[in-house]
Amino acid sequence: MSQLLAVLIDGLNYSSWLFIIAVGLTLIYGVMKILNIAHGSLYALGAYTAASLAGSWLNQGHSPMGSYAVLLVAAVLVGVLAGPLIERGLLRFMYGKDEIVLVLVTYAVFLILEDFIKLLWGVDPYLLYQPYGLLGSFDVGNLTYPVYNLALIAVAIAVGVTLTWVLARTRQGKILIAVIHDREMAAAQGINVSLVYFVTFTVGAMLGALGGALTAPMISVQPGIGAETIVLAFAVVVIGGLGSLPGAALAAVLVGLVRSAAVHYRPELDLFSIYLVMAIVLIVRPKGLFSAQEARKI
Amino acid sequence: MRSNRCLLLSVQAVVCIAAVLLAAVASAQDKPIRVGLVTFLSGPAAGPFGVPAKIAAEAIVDSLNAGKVPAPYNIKGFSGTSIELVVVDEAGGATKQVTELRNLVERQNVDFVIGYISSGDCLAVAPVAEELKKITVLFDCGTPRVFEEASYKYVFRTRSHATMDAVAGATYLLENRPALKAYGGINQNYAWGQDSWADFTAVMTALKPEAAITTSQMPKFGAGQYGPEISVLLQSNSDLIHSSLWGGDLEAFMLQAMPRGLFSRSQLLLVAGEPYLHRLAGNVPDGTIVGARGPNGVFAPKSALNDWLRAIYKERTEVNPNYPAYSVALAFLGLKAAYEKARLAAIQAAVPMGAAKDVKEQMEKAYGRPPDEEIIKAFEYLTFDSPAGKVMMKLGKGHQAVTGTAYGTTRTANGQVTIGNIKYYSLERVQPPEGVKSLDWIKGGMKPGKW
Amino acid sequence: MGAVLEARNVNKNFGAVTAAADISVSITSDTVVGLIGSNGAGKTTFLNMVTGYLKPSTGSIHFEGRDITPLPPRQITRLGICRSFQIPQLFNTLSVFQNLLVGVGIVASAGRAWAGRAAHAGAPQEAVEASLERFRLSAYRDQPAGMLPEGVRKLLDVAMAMVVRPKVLLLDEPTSGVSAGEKFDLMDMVMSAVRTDGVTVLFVEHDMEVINRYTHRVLAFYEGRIIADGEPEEVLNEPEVRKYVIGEALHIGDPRAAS
Amino acid sequence: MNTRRDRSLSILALALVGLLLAGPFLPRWTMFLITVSLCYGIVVLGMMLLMRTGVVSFGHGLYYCLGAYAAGTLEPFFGISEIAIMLACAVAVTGLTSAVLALLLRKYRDIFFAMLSLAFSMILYGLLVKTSALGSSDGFNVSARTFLGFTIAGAPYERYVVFAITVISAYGAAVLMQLYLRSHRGRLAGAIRDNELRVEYMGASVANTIHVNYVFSAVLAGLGGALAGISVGHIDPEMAYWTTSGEFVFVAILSGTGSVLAPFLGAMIFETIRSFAYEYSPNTWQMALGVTMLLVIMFLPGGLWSLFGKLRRT
Repeated sequence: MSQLLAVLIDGLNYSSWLFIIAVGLTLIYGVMKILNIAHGSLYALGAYTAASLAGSWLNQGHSPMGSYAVLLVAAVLVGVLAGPLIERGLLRFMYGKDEIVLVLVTYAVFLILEDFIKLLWGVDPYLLYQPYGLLGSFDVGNLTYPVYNLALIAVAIAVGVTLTWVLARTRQGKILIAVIHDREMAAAQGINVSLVYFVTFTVGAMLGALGGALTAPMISVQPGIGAETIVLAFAVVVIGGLGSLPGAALAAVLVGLVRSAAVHYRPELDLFSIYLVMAIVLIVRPKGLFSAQEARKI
Repeated sequence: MRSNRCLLLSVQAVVCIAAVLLAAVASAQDKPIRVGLVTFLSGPAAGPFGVPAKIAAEAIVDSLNAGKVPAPYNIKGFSGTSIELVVVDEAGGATKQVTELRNLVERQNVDFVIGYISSGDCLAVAPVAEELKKITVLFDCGTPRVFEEASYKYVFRTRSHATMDAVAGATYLLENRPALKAYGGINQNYAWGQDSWADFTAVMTALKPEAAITTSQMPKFGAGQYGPEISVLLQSNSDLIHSSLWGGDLEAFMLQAMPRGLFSRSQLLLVAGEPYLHRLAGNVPDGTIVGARGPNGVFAPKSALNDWLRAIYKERTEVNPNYPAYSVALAFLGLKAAYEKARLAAIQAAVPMGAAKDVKEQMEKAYGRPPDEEIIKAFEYLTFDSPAGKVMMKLGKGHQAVTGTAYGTTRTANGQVTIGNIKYYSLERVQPPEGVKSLDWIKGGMKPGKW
Repeated sequence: MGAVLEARNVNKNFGAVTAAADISVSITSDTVVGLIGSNGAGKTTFLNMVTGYLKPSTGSIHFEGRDITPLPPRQITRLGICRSFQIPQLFNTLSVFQNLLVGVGIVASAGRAWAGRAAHAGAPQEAVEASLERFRLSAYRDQPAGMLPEGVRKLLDVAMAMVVRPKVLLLDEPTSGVSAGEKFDLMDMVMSAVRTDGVTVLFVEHDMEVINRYTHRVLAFYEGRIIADGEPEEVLNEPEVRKYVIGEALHIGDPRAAS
Repeated sequence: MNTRRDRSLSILALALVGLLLAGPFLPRWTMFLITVSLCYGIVVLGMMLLMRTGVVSFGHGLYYCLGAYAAGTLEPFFGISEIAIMLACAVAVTGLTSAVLALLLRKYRDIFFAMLSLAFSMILYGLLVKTSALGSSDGFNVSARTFLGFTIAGAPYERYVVFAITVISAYGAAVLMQLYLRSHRGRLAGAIRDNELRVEYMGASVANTIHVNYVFSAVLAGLGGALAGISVGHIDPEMAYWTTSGEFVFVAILSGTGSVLAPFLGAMIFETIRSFAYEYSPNTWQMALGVTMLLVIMFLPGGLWSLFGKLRRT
């Protein structure tokens, strides 16, 4: 029983992380139909910025609790700097190209940013461990968990709920849905599609950076974390159904639980559990868990 | 009379040849020896391994070229010829590395290659180095397979292979904790992690068969998130957790395991933990057993060479050299020793008995680079001094180095992690002798061989 | 003359919407049938069911006595039923020539699997050239289909349906998007091509003048039902048809009214 | 149009003869660079066919790796180190595997096709990394000792023989592809990419065509992988990792799908750029690749091949 509970908690911890890294990706895809590989770099940028900003914050002897605010600031900073730069500077010239070509455009951005990060931060790992333990820990059965994990779950839920609320209840959300549904029609009705893209990409970038910033205290920030993360985020988004918010949430939970169960019961499957889940889900539901109905062609 | 004329003739001939050689070689002497250095400059292995090795190599080359290395390495460069580095990124996989080795040798015309941290790359490039007939010193990869599965003429490895990490680790553990009942492991799911765990369990099974294995966690390389693994380890009631994690993965694991109290339940053995201790201060529990994959880093015996390496490395980085820095030092010094030994031998063979002293001196100055054949002959079964003590090229038909190794236990005081209770293991105890495969030797009870 | 195409008690529902309600109709070969009805009356649904794109909820469709209800479009095509589309379905990056060659090529490589009358005497290229000639598409021969003007696209779409020489040809609004003056040209081209081969033609059309001029028989659809079936003059004058399909304002002879 | 097609074949023949004759006089690193590029080119040729069909696989590393392992494991397990048998085995294994997987994949399009194929390749990667008998992530060295019975291992012309085998295989693959693309079935590729519905309505099975094209491209990937394994002398699971597959897509887009020559040219340029970028900017070679990619996408949407089209027109 206690093991089952552990599977559940470990799984949900992992799910919350997966959701945070995947939600920006699915948002961008949903609106712009771009599967953004550079999301991995934004994650890495968020992690590096957070680690170095919060690191110097703590080194200067500021309040340790303030480091959480610094993490968020880092995410916002990366979002508003890198997001517009990529969208205005590059992507807007590419709209209308094939989806696969757009994937490769973002892959090129990813490659460029990888080296950019290396030039800026070097190859030495950055360690920012203080915020992880600072909130204390709690016991479940014979296991101890840091409160930070709970906080991550809370953030994941908050992000999910906020986005759902914005989409469903606000005017901006309705505009977004109009654009998602039919870009040309939305443009014809006077919606500034270009602005919508701009905002969406910036928010998506911010979410990617947020994932990195919040992960920074749990890991050693090192070259290559973006590449590792982007494949996971891809898998989650595809399993959930591209562009679907609830899909991403459900997929994150599914993948998180499966991985946790694999580690607990069948450690040898851990290496490809996520790909097994992806293959099985796609075989059963070819367009992922939540997929938009396609309009009839003739 | 006749013999006198002969002598005269031959002296004249020698002088002529020497003059020609002098002219030819003077330019060769100006031309530095090009050494290709292949090490990770990007990817997760760059920070902990690749870049420290590169920094160390650059510092060593500068120091060699300035003739500032302690004896017996105080001759400038290699036999007076300065050294020039050509650095190549090891990232990109084995296929890429084979291509790059060919480019390095045939396009960049390097004279020697020192390189390779990844065992996969070592396995892949060794036959190519052989085909290209280019002396290649593998400096940091650990898999015993390189010389156990094949034998090479042009390929050398100046560090011990990884078997000793497991043997010494388990021995050290049982010496300090004879009552150990159960142990588990967390290792990366790729060759290094799998081999480390397989070797360790094999040694443990041989030394203490009644100790139970609780769990073997194999997260993927670069996983970064170890929540479920830590839960399993927490619940496994292991006295000890064996881990060969390194770099960012090790640091992430430690960060995540520490607040969850894993180390108050289980002792930790980090096969390759030594380089990270200064970074992990505050996140390493006391009593953690750590190794440095040889008598490197804090385990390096006190010597002038060791002081030298520490000094030149610290000058550039402000931290102590880690084991890849030591490994690269071993490669340069080993190659230098072989080169100079070969040159000496070649001069002795070339200078006729009783030749006039000035001719001999001219010859010595003039004689350029010794042929590869001679360097290889000199390198095989060579014993040389290094910052990590004596290194002997005794395995793999004289191509694979052996050293002893050491393990110690951590203690944190005043925010600094120190290593105490250091124990050295001589090579007989931790290395299989020539001709015996590592795993067979372990299973056979690790009988000390004849060296 | 026997029925070449027959629908037996065909029903089709999309949720609460009835797109076909108990349609039973039998088409004899070598006739030209016009399908009329307002938008959403079920004409295209009927074509989609005949060609296997949609499966009837109940009922069956027979071709030359054989039940083709379960077959997918490509097999139905291979039996000799071809169609064109309301919105031209072309291979936009291929040239006009290539567009037609694809169809001929499929026939050529299918060999005996092709049950239609498609066995072309000459080489595929020649069949394509003949088709280009017939539909006056030669000027556009090497242009990518995506760059063609709308009327030419329509023409090409019809040409592609006919290049494999079907037994039954289904045309979904062949003259929509074609300028008023060219409508009859287009229909003349189509009809001259098929009439010599004795092809059965069903076409959806809003222009009653076109219907009147080219059809032998008219089916009038309303809310998924066939409310009238018979000779053109007869059907077009039925009060129900005038009310639901044509609209009272229509005066035959004014092509603008029916667009 | 006819003249253009014929020219493709004659350029190929010219390249074949040219490379075979020039081989012995090339510096060895150049010869090796060409060998590896051609192996890559064979794989990208298959990618090109898939792209022409309108689907993109982010998992062709699966066949690249599988072909290499099928060829490479013959020696350690069965003592066979005959290149012809190794290549045949690679072709057979990848052909069979892809024929089965295509049953699933042919129903998918767009990003789902890409991701499902990625999942399959990552599963193979995971399996291989877990298999210590095959050297786990380190892989193992491939030994190819004979070709058609003649021992080449250790001979001075060993590299040239491998080079020649690769050149001939690349030529064969390109000619086969050219003939296929000219065939009625091959022509369907572009039609499917443009409009699947119409293809079905013209009597051809989209699924079958994708199936056949997928198997064809998989076999080419397997062949390329086996040749790469033989010429490099080492294989490892990295060949199945998604970044390898990503590189194939990368090179395919870089090359353009305009001609069967394009993939080889693209692969050659890619390998050369990568090799020199490694040398001259070891810290920023990824950036160099990324910038090249962006420039090609922005200014040469038809890939590098479209440059030739432009040249011809002017």
